[in-house]
This record gives sequence, C-alpha cells and structure tokens, in this order.
Amino acid sequence: MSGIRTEEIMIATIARMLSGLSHVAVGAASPVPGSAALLARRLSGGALRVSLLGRVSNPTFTDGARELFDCAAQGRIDAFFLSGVQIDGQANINLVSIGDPDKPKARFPGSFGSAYLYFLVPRVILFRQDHSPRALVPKVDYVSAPGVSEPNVYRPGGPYALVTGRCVFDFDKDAGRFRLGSVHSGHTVEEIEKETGFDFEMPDGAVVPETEMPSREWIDLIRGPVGEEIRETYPDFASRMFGKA
Amino acid sequence: MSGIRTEEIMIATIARMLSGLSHVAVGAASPVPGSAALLARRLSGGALRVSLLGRVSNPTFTDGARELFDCAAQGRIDAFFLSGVQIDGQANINLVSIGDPDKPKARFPGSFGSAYLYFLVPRVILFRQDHSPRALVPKVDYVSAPGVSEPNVYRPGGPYALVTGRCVFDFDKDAGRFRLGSVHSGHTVEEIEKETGFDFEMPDGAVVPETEMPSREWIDLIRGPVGEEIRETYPDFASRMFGKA
Amino acid sequence: MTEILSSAEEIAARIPDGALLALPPEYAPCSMETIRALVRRGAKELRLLGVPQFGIQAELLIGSGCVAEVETAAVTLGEQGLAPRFTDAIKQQKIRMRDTTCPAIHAALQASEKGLPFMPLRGLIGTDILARRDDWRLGENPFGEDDPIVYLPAIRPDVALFHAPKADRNGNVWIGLRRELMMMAHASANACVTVEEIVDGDLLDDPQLAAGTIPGLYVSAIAPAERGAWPLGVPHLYERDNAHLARYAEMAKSQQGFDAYVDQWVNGRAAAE
Amino acid sequence: MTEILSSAEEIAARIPDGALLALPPEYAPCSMETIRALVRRGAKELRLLGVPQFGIQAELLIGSGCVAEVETAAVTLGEQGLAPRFTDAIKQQKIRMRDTTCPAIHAALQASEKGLPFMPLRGLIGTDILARRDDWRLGENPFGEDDPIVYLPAIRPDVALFHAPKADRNGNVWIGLRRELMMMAHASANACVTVEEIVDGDLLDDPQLAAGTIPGLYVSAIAPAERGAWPLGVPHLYERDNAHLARYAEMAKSQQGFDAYVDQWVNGRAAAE
Repeated sequence: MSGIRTEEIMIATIARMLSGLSHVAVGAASPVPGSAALLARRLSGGALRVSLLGRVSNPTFTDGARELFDCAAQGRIDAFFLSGVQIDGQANINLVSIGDPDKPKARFPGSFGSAYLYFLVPRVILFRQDHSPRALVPKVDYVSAPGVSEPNVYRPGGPYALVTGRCVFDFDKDAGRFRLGSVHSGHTVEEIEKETGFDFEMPDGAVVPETEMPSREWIDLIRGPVGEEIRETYPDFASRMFGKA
Repeated sequence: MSGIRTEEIMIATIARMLSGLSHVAVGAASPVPGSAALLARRLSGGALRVSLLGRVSNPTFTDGARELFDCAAQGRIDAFFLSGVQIDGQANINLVSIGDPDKPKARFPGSFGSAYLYFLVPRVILFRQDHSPRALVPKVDYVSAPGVSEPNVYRPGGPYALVTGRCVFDFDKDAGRFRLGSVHSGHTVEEIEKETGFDFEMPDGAVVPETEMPSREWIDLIRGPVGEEIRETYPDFASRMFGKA
Repeated sequence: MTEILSSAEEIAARIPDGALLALPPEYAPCSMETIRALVRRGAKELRLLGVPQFGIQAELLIGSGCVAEVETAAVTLGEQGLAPRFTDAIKQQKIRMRDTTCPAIHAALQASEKGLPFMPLRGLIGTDILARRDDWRLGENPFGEDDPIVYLPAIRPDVALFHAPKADRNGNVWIGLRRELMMMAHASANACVTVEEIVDGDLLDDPQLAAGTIPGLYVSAIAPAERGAWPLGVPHLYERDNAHLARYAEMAKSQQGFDAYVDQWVNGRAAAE
Repeated sequence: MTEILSSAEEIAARIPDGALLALPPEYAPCSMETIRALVRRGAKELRLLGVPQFGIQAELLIGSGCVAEVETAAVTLGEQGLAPRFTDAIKQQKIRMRDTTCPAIHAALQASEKGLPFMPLRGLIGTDILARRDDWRLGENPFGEDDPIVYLPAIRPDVALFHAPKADRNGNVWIGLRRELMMMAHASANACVTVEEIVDGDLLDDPQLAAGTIPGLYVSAIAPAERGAWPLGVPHLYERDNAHLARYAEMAKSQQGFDAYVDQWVNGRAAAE
C-alpha cells in the first residue's frame, strides 16, 4: 500500500486514541484531528459523538458557542485536540507569539479555548505535523496553556499524547514529561532526538516500536466518506488531501 | 358611574404609576397589577412593553425563566409588583409564614422572586387588597424581601408605593417608611388609621386627597379589552370580575 | 445514548428513591404521568427541587409520602389557591423545607451547567431566606469595595424530569421557548423526559426546530405519554385543566380527601388503562 | 423601540468612534456590510471585542486604522492563513492587544447579561494570559479549601453588531442556533443588526421561530442588507466565499495591497451601487 501520507498516519494514530470514548470535540484549525474523530466515529458504529466546531450540518450544541466550554466543564467531553506554534517538554503550549509578546518576532492567532479546555478535558491530544526544534522547544515563549499544574489547582484534564509528523509521544503525568511512544515508518529514533528541542524519556523496552500503519480499510474510509465529511468544514484541506469535490 | 369595584380602583391607580415607563414585568399571582399594566400599555399607545409571567401568547422573553431576572438586573425593567401576607411599615414583605417558620401557624406559597427583584427593579409597587391590621403589621414574621437596605448593599431598586383596597401609601425612601398618599372614595383617614397595623406619615397638606377614580373610558377599557387580555393568564379572576368568556 | 422507553412507568423506574429530582413549574410542561407513576410505585425520600416553583406535581408526591425535602421558591395552585398537602406537611413538619428565591435556583443550576462550584447573586441580603440558609455564603465582590454579595453553591440534580411536545429517536427533545428545561437538562446528571410524540428524522437537521431543541447528549431516557402533562397544560397543544385543579384543591383539603383523589385519578386511571 | 433603518450605512452611524464594539466570529453571521461602512466613514479608536474570535471583520477595521484596542481569543483567516493586518499591527505596536480565551469572553458577557459585577472561571491558572491581565483577579472558591479560581469582571459592550437571516418590524431578530448573538445582545447597551430580509408579522407569534429569536427589547436598530455577511456566510443561506478570502489574504500581505483591496472592495463596491 504505497502513497500513505503523513497526515493519514496521524489521522489513524489519533483515531486509535479515541477508541471506546463517548464524546470528542474538535476545535478551530484542526482538520487532522477532525478527520481522526470522524474516522473513529465510523469505526465505533456511530457510538462516538463528534462535535466539530464550525460545522453547520449535524450540530451537537444548541445553546451557543459557550456550550462547548460548559459541556467540557461538566465532564461530558472525553477528548479534545490542541496544537501550538511551540510545544515544550512539559507539554506547555504557545499559540500566541515568539519573543517578547509586547513586541513579538512573530505573532500567531491566539490561544482560542486552550487556556480552559486543557484543564478540563481528560484526554487532550496534542498534534503538530512539523516536528522540528523550532516547534518542539525546551521552553515556550508564551504559555497559552500549561501542561501541568500545582496539585491544588482544579484540573481534571490535561495532555495525553503528542502526535507529530515523525512520531508519537505519550505524556507521563507523574513525571510531567513526554515519553517516546512510537516512531512512524521511515523515521528513526536518532532523527527524533535531533529534531526535538526538548528532552524526553525513552520507552521501557529496548526497541522503540514503529507506529501502526493504517490498514487498507482505514485508508479507504479516510479518503472516502471521512474526506467528504471533513470537506464541509475544511474545504482547502480536503482538496489538498483528497482532491477536488 | 356606579358599581366601580375596588379592584378597578386599584387597577387604575397602579396604571397611573406606570405612565411614561418603557417596560414593566408582572409576576405570579398578580391579576390586579397585570390588568393595570395591560391598561397602561393601551393608554401608552403600545409604547409600554408588558412582560406577563405565565402568558403563552406574545412572549417577551426567549431565553427561559431566568431571563426576567437577568433583564431586571440589567436595568431593563422599570416596574414590578409584589404583595405579602404581611407588609410592615418599613415595606418589608412576608410571603412565607406566620409564627415560627419551622413550625408555622400558617404557611403560604413562598417568596418567589421577591428576594431579588425588590432589590433591582427601580419602581416596585406593593399591592394588597385586604387592608387590615392582620395584613399591614408593625413587623413581619419573616422577611422575604426587605424594604430598605444598608447603604453599602447594591440596591438600585425598592418600594415605590403600596396600593390597598382602602388607600394608597407612597414610600418615602429617605425616611424608610410609608406616607399616606390618597384615600379611596368611601373610605376615611380614621378608618385607615384603625385598619393599619404600622405607623405611617401623613401628607404635608391639611387635607388627605381622595384617590382619583377611573374615568368612564378607563372602566370601559378595563372591562373590555384589558379584561379579555388578562383572561388568558387569570381565567378565574377574569370570570369573577368581568363575567364568563 | 438516550434510552427510548415505552411508558412513563419505565421513566419512573429510572428515578431512584432518595434522588434529588428537579421539576419544572406548572406552566413549563411537567411530566405528570411520571409523577403519578412515582406515586403508584410508592417512591420514597425524594428531594424535590422546584425550578423555580411548584404546584400539583409536588402536591401529589408530598401528599403520598414520597418526599423528604423540598427546595423551591414557592408552592401554589395558582388561581385554585394554596397547596393544601404542602401546607399541611410543613405545619406537621413532615418534610424539610429550604425556602429560596427563583433566581437563586436558576443561578445554582447555571453553576452546575457551567461546571462551576458556585455563582454569585445580587439581592438576598437582609432576607430571612439568606439568614436560614447555612449552605450559602455572604462574601465580597472582588472588584468592589465593601460590596457584599451572596455566593450560592452549584446544584446538580440526580434527575431532571419534564414533559415536552416531541422528541426524535436520537434523544433530541424539542422544548421551544421553555429553555429552563434545557438548563435543567444541562445541569443534571440525568434528564428523563416524556413527550407527546416521538417523531421520525432528526430534530437537529431542521434549523428552525434545532433552535429550540435539547440535544440527545443530555437526555438519558425518553418515553411517549400522550397528554402526559394533564391536568397541567402544554403551550400551544392543550391548556391547564382548571376545573380539575379546582376539584383537586377541594378534595386535598384533608388527607382523606387527597387519598380519595389518588385512588380515583392516580391509581384508578392506571387501572382503567 | 427598535429603529428600523434603511441601510448598513445608517447602522454604522449608530456606532460612535471610540465605542467598545462586540462582533461575532466569522461563522456566526457578521455584518460585513456595516464593517465596510465603518471603514468608509473612517471610524476611529474603536475597541473591538471578539466573541470569541476574529477574522476578516477585524482585519478590515485594523488595516484601515479604525482600531485602538482588540480583546479576543484569536484572529485568523482560517484555512486562508494568518491575519496579515492584525499581525502587522501587533508587531508595529499600532494596537493595544488583550489576549484572552474563548470561555473568558463568554463568561464576562454572561456576567453583563446577568447584571453581575463578575463571573468565576476555571482554567487559566499558570497561563501567560492570566499573568498579563491586570483587570482579572485570582481568588478563592468560597466553598473550597485552598482552591484558587479566577474572577473576571463583566464586559458590557457599547454596541453589539451582527448580521442575521431575518427580523420583523417590532425589532425581533431570528438567529436560530447562533445563540452567542443573543448573549451579545443581552450583554450590550445597544444591539445593531443587519438582516437579509425584514419580514411581515411578529416572529414571536410563531412558537418555532420564537425559540430562536432575540426580542426587540434588546435591539436598538435594524436595517436590511442583502448578502450583508459577504464574503462570510450565513448558515443555510450562503457560504463563506473562500476564493475571495484567499484573494484578500494574498493582497493584504502588504499595507499597499490591503489599501488596494479596500479601494476595490470597500470603497469601490459602494461607488458601484
């Protein structure tokens, strides 16, 4: 099975992390997790509820934009997805700026709901296709949302894993840092070490596993019905990945 | 013009107090103020907005039962109406019980929204047809809502007047007590003094005015279209006052 | 996933004894058919939350000995007068009563809806309501100076029970303007709903209906119950049966009369069906 | 009483320079026709509040020098990329920026909606958002022990501006599922709304439509503006014009290119009409 794209490996990897959950929500600028959630719903036979921000058809919420946040705070959302222009080894994420925030070298859109949802959703999956020392840094320049909190801070939620274009890191809540989980086909541990700006732990066994590749059946789902479904919300992404509608 | 009922005098008196306002709300168990508000709306040529709790047609609110309270707190409601099983000379009202609340001699429905709206609506008009020492007491047994508050308590609202079956008391905010405003036709100041359980101030002039009687035109409105309109919410009241539909 | 049940009896079975049970007022559709089923079952130790006030729905449960505690802003039969079984239970100290005010109920449920531990509320200061509530706190406005404000802890009911015009098989429930029902569903661990009819299709697919619909996400169980709010009404479908409520008010003046009412209209109706 | 105006130009005239102006995100209908009118007028010193995030609506105002301050959870053109005029303005320090997070905007507007001085909010602790907001307070949960929680002061915008599918002559505005628009209207001193059409009758008389309608009580002014959200969309009526937004994103990379865009699509469009 040739021609599997990195995005498709990420979609399949994230979808596996959603197995058995009841309700996942997908925020802004999240076509890869959105596709993963829609794939996971199909694999669940419809048991998984997917709330996709910005989608007009099949709305989940009927009480305005605040409902997503209220719903998360009630514990009714099992998983959410966040990215960062920088992500560091403590799973802090930065969605705001590089350099001094008052006179930044680079400015990005902003923190969206991260400063809230990262605290409240049990399984927050971080994603960032660009796996480079520029993206995965020792310490973020601006904390949009912290990876860990003091024990007295109310925090039922937090980071679960970080899925990049090269590998999967699991987040070790006790240690407060990432552990390499698996490396995507065609990539190596040495490459990961070189391209990652933060320190991380190695898995217990001697050999780092390879990330499971999506099956033929999954690829067909991703390129077929899932691709069509994500197109409503992310037409450019769908055209780039799966061709014009 | 014979056969004007006490309720009709109260309706007309309250309607006059609503002149020039933009929005009045009417709560539970308030057929007389409800009729007054509907009369005032007709007299305003429709400029007065009337929100009548429990009415199905012509809803004012579309965000659930809380909207009345939120709207009041925003300062968007100019007048509201409260009664009491007891009302005292400081305009404290009791809607709960007589005697020890844990083992009361008499129990009544409860405080409804009074403990909130009395603080927030600028012009709260108290009404109580039964003008007797049993109803108008020196000190209420239970404070559902206080007439006055300490200066540091947030309180843009409060009592404006008390309309009974015998007279009108104006509330003097500075003195924190009632002043006799006018006496209904057929009643006397001596009678008011005898039938009122609390002390009150007398008007500045030598003569206590008589409450203005509703005109023929007003009576026709009350018994005609206003009566029909109030029937939707208070069918028993409308039948008793204006005959069967 | 919402359970699609076949009767109000089955809905009642989802409401355990001892539950904190949130109910709408008389004028937002009340699932009277389920209330009667609870009476028939002999439910025990229910804690009732009025959102924000009660009428005959609480009367039937209180008079039948199903209730341990009531928190509400009021109990009344409206134009049919005082609520006799409630009044009697208070005087006889058969139930624990927590008096409150309408917006305090809404605020405490909104706190739960928002996953917050509390909400602030204006008003209340100087009332005996506040003086007698040891679960509330008088605090300060953190943005003011010497500006006291009341803090109310969130209320998370075990079950919100109500009636609605219609639902679909995905558990979506159309409530139209009665959005306090939506707040109740959001704020409660479970929402149990009877409906006039279960319709085909998905209510959320219609932009007009969707605007007045509680998503199935919040709805644990639904069941059909035609005229399930009777003797109360459903806006635009049928009106409150005032003659019946006057009859109830008359009969329920004594416990004996109330028991006769239950025999005829709660147990008897079921037997006749 | 709601003023019934004849154009977006007149709506813009109700938004004074210096106003705190609340705007919906790209996907809740945005009154782009009024945004263009504000640019044409040369509005000054506007303070923009994103409810909760911005796209081209803020870009046009920022790039045209109409804006003194922005409070929002994000500014982005979505799949068309970063917002170039916003990014440039931040780097050049032309605007004051108050970074926040979506639920903090909703909470602060809900405080205003409820007439409360503040609302508590979970999350935020340990973020640079909180560290850089001296108008927020880190306090304690009065029902907890050593349980810090953030308090946000209410935000009461001078004007909420948005677009909607329809309104009636009583000022009632149908918004369907987009209830953040209702919250904005409740929370603001004035709501100014353009609509695709002004319909006969009263929207509140229809129980289905009423469920998704903002009452005229909260609406200061309405005006018709057909396709008034373009190049953004209106759910179920027309879609976001992605090709146009890509063109904007390309042109707006430089101030010169942005000015050419404004000449053609903001000033030019008006001249052509």
